[in-house]
Amino acid sequence: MELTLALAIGVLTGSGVWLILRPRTYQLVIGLALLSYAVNLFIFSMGRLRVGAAPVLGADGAGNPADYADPVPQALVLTAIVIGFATTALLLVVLLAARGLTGSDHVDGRESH
Amino acid sequence: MSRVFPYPVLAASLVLIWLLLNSFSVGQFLLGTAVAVVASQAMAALRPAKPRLRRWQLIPWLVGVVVLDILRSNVAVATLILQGDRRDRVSGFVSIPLDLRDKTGLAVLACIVTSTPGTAWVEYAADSGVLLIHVLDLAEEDEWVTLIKTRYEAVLMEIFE
Amino acid sequence: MERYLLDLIIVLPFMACLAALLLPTDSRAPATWLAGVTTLACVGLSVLLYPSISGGGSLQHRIEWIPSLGLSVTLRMDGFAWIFATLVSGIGFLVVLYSRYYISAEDPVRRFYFLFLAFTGSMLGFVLSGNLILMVIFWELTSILSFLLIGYWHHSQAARDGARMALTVTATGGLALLAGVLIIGHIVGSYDLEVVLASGDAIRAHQLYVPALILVLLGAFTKSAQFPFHFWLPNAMAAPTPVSAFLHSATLVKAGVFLLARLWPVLAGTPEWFTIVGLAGMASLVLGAYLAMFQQDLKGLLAYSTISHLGLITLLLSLGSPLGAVAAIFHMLNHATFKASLFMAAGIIDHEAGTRDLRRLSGLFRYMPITGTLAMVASAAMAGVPLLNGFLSKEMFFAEAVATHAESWLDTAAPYAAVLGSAFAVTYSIRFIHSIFFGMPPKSFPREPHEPPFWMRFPVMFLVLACLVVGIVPGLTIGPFLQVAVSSVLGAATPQYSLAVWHGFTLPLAMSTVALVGGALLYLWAGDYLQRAETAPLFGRIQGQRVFERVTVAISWRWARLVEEVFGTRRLQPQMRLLVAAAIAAAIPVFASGLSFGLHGNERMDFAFSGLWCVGMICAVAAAQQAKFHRLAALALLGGTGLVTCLTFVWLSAPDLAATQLVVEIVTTVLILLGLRWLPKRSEALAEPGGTLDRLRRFRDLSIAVLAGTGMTAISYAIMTRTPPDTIADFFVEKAYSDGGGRNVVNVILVDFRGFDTLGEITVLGTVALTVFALLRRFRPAPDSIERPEQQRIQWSFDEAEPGREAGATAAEYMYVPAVIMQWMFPVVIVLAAYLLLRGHDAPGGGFAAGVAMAAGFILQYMAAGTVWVEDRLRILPVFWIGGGLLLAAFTGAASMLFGDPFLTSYFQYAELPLVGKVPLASAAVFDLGVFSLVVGATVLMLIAIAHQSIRRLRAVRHEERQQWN
Amino acid sequence: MDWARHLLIVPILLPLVTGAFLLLVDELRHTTKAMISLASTLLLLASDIALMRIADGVPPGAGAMSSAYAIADWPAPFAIVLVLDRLSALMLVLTSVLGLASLVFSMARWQRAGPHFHTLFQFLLMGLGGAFLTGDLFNLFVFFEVTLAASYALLLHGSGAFRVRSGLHYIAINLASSLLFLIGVSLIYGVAGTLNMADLALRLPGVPAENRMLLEAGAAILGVAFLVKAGMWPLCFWLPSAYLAAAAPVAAIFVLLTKVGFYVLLRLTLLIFGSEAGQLTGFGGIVLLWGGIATLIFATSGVLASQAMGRLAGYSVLTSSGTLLAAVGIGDATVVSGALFYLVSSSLSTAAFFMLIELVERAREPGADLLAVTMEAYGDEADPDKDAEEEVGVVMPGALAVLGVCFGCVALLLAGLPPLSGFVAKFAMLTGMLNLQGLGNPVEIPARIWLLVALVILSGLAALVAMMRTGIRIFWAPLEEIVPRVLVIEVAPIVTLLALCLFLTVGGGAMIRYTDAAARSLHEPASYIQGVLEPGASGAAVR
Amino acid sequence: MTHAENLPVWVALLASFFLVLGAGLTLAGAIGTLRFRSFFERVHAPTLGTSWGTGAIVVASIVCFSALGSRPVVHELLIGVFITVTTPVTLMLLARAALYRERAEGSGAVPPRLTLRRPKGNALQDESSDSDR
Amino acid sequence: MSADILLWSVTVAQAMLVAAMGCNTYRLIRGPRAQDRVLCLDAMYVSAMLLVLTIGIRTGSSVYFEAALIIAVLGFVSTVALAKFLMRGEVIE
Ligand code: NA
Ligand code: NA
Repeated sequence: MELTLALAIGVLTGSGVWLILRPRTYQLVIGLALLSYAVNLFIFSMGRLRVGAAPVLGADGAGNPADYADPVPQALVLTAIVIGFATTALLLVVLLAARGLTGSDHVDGRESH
Repeated sequence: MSRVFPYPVLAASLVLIWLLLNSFSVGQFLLGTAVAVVASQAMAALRPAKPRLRRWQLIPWLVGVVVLDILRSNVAVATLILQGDRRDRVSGFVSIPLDLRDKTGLAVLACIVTSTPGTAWVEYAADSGVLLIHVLDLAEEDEWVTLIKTRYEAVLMEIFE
Repeated sequence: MERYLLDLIIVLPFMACLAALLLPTDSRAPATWLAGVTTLACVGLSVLLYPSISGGGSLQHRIEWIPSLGLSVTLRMDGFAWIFATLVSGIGFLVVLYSRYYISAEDPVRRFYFLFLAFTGSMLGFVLSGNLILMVIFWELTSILSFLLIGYWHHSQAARDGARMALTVTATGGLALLAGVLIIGHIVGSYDLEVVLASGDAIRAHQLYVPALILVLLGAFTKSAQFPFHFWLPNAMAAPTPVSAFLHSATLVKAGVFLLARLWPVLAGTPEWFTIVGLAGMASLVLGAYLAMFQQDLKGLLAYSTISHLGLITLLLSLGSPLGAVAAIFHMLNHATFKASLFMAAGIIDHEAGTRDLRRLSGLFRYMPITGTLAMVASAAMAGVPLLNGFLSKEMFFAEAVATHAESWLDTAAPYAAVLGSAFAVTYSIRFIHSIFFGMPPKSFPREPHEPPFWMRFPVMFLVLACLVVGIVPGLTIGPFLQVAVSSVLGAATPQYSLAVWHGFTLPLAMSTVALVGGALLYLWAGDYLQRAETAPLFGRIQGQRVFERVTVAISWRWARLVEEVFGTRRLQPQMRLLVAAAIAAAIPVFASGLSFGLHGNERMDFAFSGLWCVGMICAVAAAQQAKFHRLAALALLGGTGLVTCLTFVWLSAPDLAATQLVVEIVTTVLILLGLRWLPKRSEALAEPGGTLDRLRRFRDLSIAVLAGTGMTAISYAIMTRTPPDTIADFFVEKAYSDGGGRNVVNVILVDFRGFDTLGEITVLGTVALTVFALLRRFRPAPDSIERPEQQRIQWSFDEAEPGREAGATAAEYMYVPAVIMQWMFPVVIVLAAYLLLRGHDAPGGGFAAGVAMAAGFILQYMAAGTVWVEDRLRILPVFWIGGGLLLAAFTGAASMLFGDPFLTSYFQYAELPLVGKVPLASAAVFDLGVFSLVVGATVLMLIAIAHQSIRRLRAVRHEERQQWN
Repeated sequence: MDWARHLLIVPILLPLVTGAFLLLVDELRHTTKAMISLASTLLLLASDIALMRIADGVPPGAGAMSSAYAIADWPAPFAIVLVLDRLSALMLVLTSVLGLASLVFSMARWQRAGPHFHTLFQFLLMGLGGAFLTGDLFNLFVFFEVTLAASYALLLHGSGAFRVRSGLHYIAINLASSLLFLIGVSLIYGVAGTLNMADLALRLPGVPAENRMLLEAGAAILGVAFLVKAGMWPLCFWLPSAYLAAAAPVAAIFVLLTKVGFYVLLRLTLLIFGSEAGQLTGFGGIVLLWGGIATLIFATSGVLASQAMGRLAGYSVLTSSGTLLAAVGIGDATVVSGALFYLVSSSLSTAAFFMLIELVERAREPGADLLAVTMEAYGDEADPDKDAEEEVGVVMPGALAVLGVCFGCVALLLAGLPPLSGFVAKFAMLTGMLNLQGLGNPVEIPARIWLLVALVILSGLAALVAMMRTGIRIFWAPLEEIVPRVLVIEVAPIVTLLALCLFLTVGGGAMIRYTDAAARSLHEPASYIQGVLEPGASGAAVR
Repeated sequence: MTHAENLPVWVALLASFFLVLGAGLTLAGAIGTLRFRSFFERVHAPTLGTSWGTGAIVVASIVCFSALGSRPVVHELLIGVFITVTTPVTLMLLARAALYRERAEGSGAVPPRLTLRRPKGNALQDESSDSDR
Repeated sequence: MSADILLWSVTVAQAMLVAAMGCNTYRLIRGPRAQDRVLCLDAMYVSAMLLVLTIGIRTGSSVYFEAALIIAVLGFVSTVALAKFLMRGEVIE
């Protein structure tokens, strides 16, 4: 399981990095989206993996840390998701504006080579 | 009353949903009612076409029929997929002139047709009221037309018109 | 008491220059009076202070400034400083008097006097400062002010260039001086002049002596226009003559040699000093004099002569002998007097005859006999004619030149150089006089020359008189003051010397005679040639300023641009590449040291999970590969990856993450689709030809990507397989319910334990939404995406083609049935949102997921029925949702401060309601409500702002149509 | 109850509330919004100064007051703490001063160039305040994001092709570096199990050897993220264009963004990887030093090579980044103290420069002021910002002279020439570098420090040459003088900032005493850690 | 699976049956998307999953949790309902979009709009194996 | 006993559902047409929701219900948007 997730993180990172090194703004957006998946999973993995141990306490509310997955990385990921969503939206709109103003969808606003 | 609950049926079902989601308790009932009021107010703001349920007692029957039909065609399509393509199977479009005009009724019909494996709602001409569906296993074409018209459309027209 | 008078000498000029600002722009008389009185007052003050230093002691006033850095405002007046202070303020006064007539009313008089007074103040500060850093400060100030004074007539190109060159050279020197002083401070451990002067041996012995020396000398040589930094001075002659008379004779250029003399006890006496200083001095002496002969510009001639005379002083100081120092100091004063008077005379001539060109000037004596006489006497002093002050110091110079100090060729060359230099001096002095005042009567002057007003001539007269008196009875006049000055510099080493005019028939006398006669003969022989010479032979080719210009342009422009282009970029991809590379590099140590994997929880192997991620990875790679030409496909594949991510969260016990990721997923897809409408299709046809270089680039990027991926895999695997440390999480799990009042620990963290993060996070979301909104208000679609999308145009044409069907019916018909269901889902979505919001504290959900869900509900309506339809039914004011939500969250947090608890402290308790039972009431829930409100507002604002572009586009199109109609 | 202890939250809460409230005020009521924003910023300045006095231990009684503030009243390593010490207080005051200046400047025109200017501006202030105060790594990330989000908004404020293109680069790079930030923080959490800086510093020595490498990797990745913000070569190429593109008041406040990166690097290297971190001592110092040197070289050549004044100013921001980074790299208290002085001085002067540039540009081509605002405004009849051109306020008499003087002052400040604070700052740093043990007890000086000294001096020279070239071209060369329409409220902030520089020179002693104390306390992490983890003991210990 | 220890066996069997049935139908549908040759045939496949695929698994879940909590837990029904209500929207829109794209490209594989004006319905054979490429 | 039965069946079910997602992925990538991709994305959502339910059964906890519910109620929003984009080239008119 750990190995699977680690590989997944690696592949997502790889694809994302490949895309953010491309010249098209849309590729940039998709790349950053993929990267933020990878990073979210990475943060999440920092709390180690638990199956069937969701940090939601029982009716009595008594919490024995050993029985639950680490909630802190989950909280961090939640924040990261929100911020990632916001920034994706922003980048998208900026690339639309750039497309409109420069007439090109190259990240530099003009075709190189 | 009707200003608080512009759509009583809707409100009722919303409360039901709420109770299902949480738990059947007085507190949740009150809370659910409050939520339902807000939700149906929001709905009212959209001013949708208000459906009139004339013969709602037919609904359970319809549901039963549909569930069984769906189950049957599930099996049919599943076998059709799993045993591979028979060469003689032909699929195709069938156009059905509908008399049902009520939007809600049409919506329900759409749900039935779509949820039934083997038939797909493709196009409905609002002006002529003709419905175009795609049928996966087009053995006897008229059979489909009658099926839709008699088995579903008639009931729906009874319920909604 | 004296200490405050000392301060006053410096404070006065600066006060006055501030006062000058208050005067009206074109107020000549008051400004002159102000400046005159100030300078005179400074003279008076230094006269008053003479008694307190005449004993050979020094007067100090120390005001702490930055003690920890050894920087204090220490004013220190000893004999040397005193005589310079007097000289500066005295000549300053004369220059004021002179410029009263020289500066015309058209010029910005106020600015002139402002700068003049500021300069005087800085110069006085320089000579009087008792702290090396303070000295440097005033030094730089003089450079800056001289820049402004030289550029006073900045409408002329010459003035601008001259000023720029002067500042560049002198400021560079100043920075070098600063470095030198810092090193001295490092050696001595203090910047205090007294301390530094006391620790000469330590400095000379230190390994950093040579660098310090070189840096200090750089400062001195640039300032005093010593070879090879002499070239700026002639170009500075574009300055108004009073400025030249003040700066380029008595003050600014003297600062360098003053510094050399000041630090003479500390730095002098070593072979390095002897060689470097000697070379520079000798070169300047001879070269300056030589070039002076060939000048056709009156002031140019004087400028080169100044270089030569300063070279003489430098050479004297280089010798390292006390007597040499005496001579140097003496010549500083003498040169100041005659050169100032000569500049002023030159100014008068320029003023009267309207030109400074020696070739056009001639026979002026009949028009201005008095000025002529004065000029003659002054230039005689410059040439070193007996009975004038110049003669005395030059005799001393010759005496020193003859005497041997250190066995080196410099030593043997010194006498010859001295004679040669003075011979040239004689020549150019004669030429100066002869070609201006004698020869044929003037042919064409711009205007008829005549004697200037008395008060304009007065300063010249006064100075010439000084030359005479000192030259005839030195012992009675300058003697005692010189003694004080010299002893204050040399201290115990002060030698015996006599200021007599007549020492008998000595070698120096012979040398003077040779120089005088030789110079005269040279003029007789080559006078006409000099008159016609365009440039000086031999050295005419080497033109300092041209070299300077070339070097500056090369360094400060070409090289700089080269560096910027080679080591920088303005394109995004290289920057991204560097960023990733940096991150990889940062992680290298881990792998270098060998990364070990643990065994924690590694026994589990779930095939379904692996299969799931096979799907996820394939989607990711495919998305990466499709993103260029098949945007929609890439988007769908991205959705696939996101879905798998959500499932992972579910699988690995993070239901909140799953819920949130899901709603975000959905909204993001819609968002990007909304954007895609404004990004016209890319067809494979546009693919740029993939050359070998291109393929290499792609390979490089691919390997970077693979490297990054591998690194992340390794690190995350290493962490996951290690046993976790004891984390702060345990606390949260234990306290979540008992103290936080919630069962969903993650949610309790978000709204309570770390609610502060959430507050910041929603601020980010709100900010971004506002940004998107602002940006789209100014949105201008690309020309190729202004018109309706292709599909709509085709469907439009279909409708028109079909009889009895109005155009645009397809659109309506398309959503005819689906819209019904989409509308009926609206209240359901609202219920869902309410559920997620209210259950959040105990079950997965929370304000954020609820908010996005709610927003999705709104978007659904927009998709079903279109913007116009929705907006005349629902008035959503997203900005208010944002503002209200933020305020609600912030105030919920702040409320706790009313109870004296820190910000965001949460309260909860169970209220007992009739027939309802226990109802949990937590302030955190209100906070979450704020979050909800903001998220709804922000999400709706972003999506609808994009959606509105279609309407705006339509409006724009209609606008254009209207344009075409009329 | 004492309200004083809640003072720590004010720099974050006040701008937040103001910004949020301004959203409820109608967009067309510019004046109202401006006045509210202005009042709030003034209040912010006041409270920041109060905080500075507390941090500095005046009035003496206040020493007892806790300078660590546990948000939501949870015990220290678990909760998010705000920590006040001399350094953070200094940065806060600097923030509010620059904020006030650029706010006043923007009231003449820029506030109308796009919607919600004041809200976004307040959020920027909030983000900066949070970044300077927080004692929690992830919370630091959040406030970085707040700052960045607001900065994106303000950078794009007014739209226009160049602005959008540079904005795209700026955003893309900062998004990537934010991801690095996340990776770093989570990695540190995964190894050390905490997010609180003080707690982390405490746990570090106990980290088992086989995990230390991972921890270092996390820290290094974090460092890359900060270096992007601080603008270290070769991660700094986005900066000049971005600053050139930004509207004048925005660029002025942006000057602080690089300083945030520097602040965090300083804080973390000295706290976490400082003396108490066992093997990790002096982590990355060499990288910072050489990176700073490289930045300095690049920035210096950039300063010389730039024609547009905005780019010149951008490169001088880089110059100061390079200097500061190298100073952190050396890390000795004397140097750091000088560096802090330099930070203040250079921030004030570059901010003044950015605002000055716009006014000067007006003098060069008339109507530039209108262009600046309605640059490439969308030519739609529904353009909401048609009224943007019309200006409010009194026109400045004798504008050109005033601008000339200001320009001269800026030139002196950038070149580090006397009499303004630029010189004092440079002198303080150089003295620090040459006398690491303090003046009077000389120690051997390594070659790299000599190199740095030389570069610092040369960069000053380069600035002088470039500024002289520009100044002559603008103020001396033109034959007919175009007197620009310059408003008093545009000149006032510039003059104020320059006056502050003068004040810094005169009051250099006091300032250096303060920075010395700040630097010394940075070198004693123990007191910081104690102040955070047991605030009861003595909050005053956090200095 | 500790929680399932004390489940009656028949409950376990019932739940398992529905689980496998639902998953099987869904898989069958997915295979259908691979097998069918034209889009309009593929449209039918997913409905296996959305109809009884979902239904069966929902039932399984209901059975399981009711047994675990020893009380009727029926909120999973909502999932079935909502899926049934929402899927048609997607498929309708998608099918029609495909229809129009075909028409726009003038492929004969789909009936022209005129067929919808005819009073009486009739079938149009669809020979296109994969003509809509 | 019953635990084993349930575990076994859940594992099989999960394997089948993942396999289903795999099939969908094939069309998601291969297409051939955009509508095929969208169709399969929608199918994937459903399979994912069912997978969530199975996980719920497996862990015997109801905390995963919300995720499934969200897919059921809102899952179609994105596919609707995609479909509309295909049809009209514009999601919101
Ligand atoms: Na169907
Ligand atoms: Na002549």
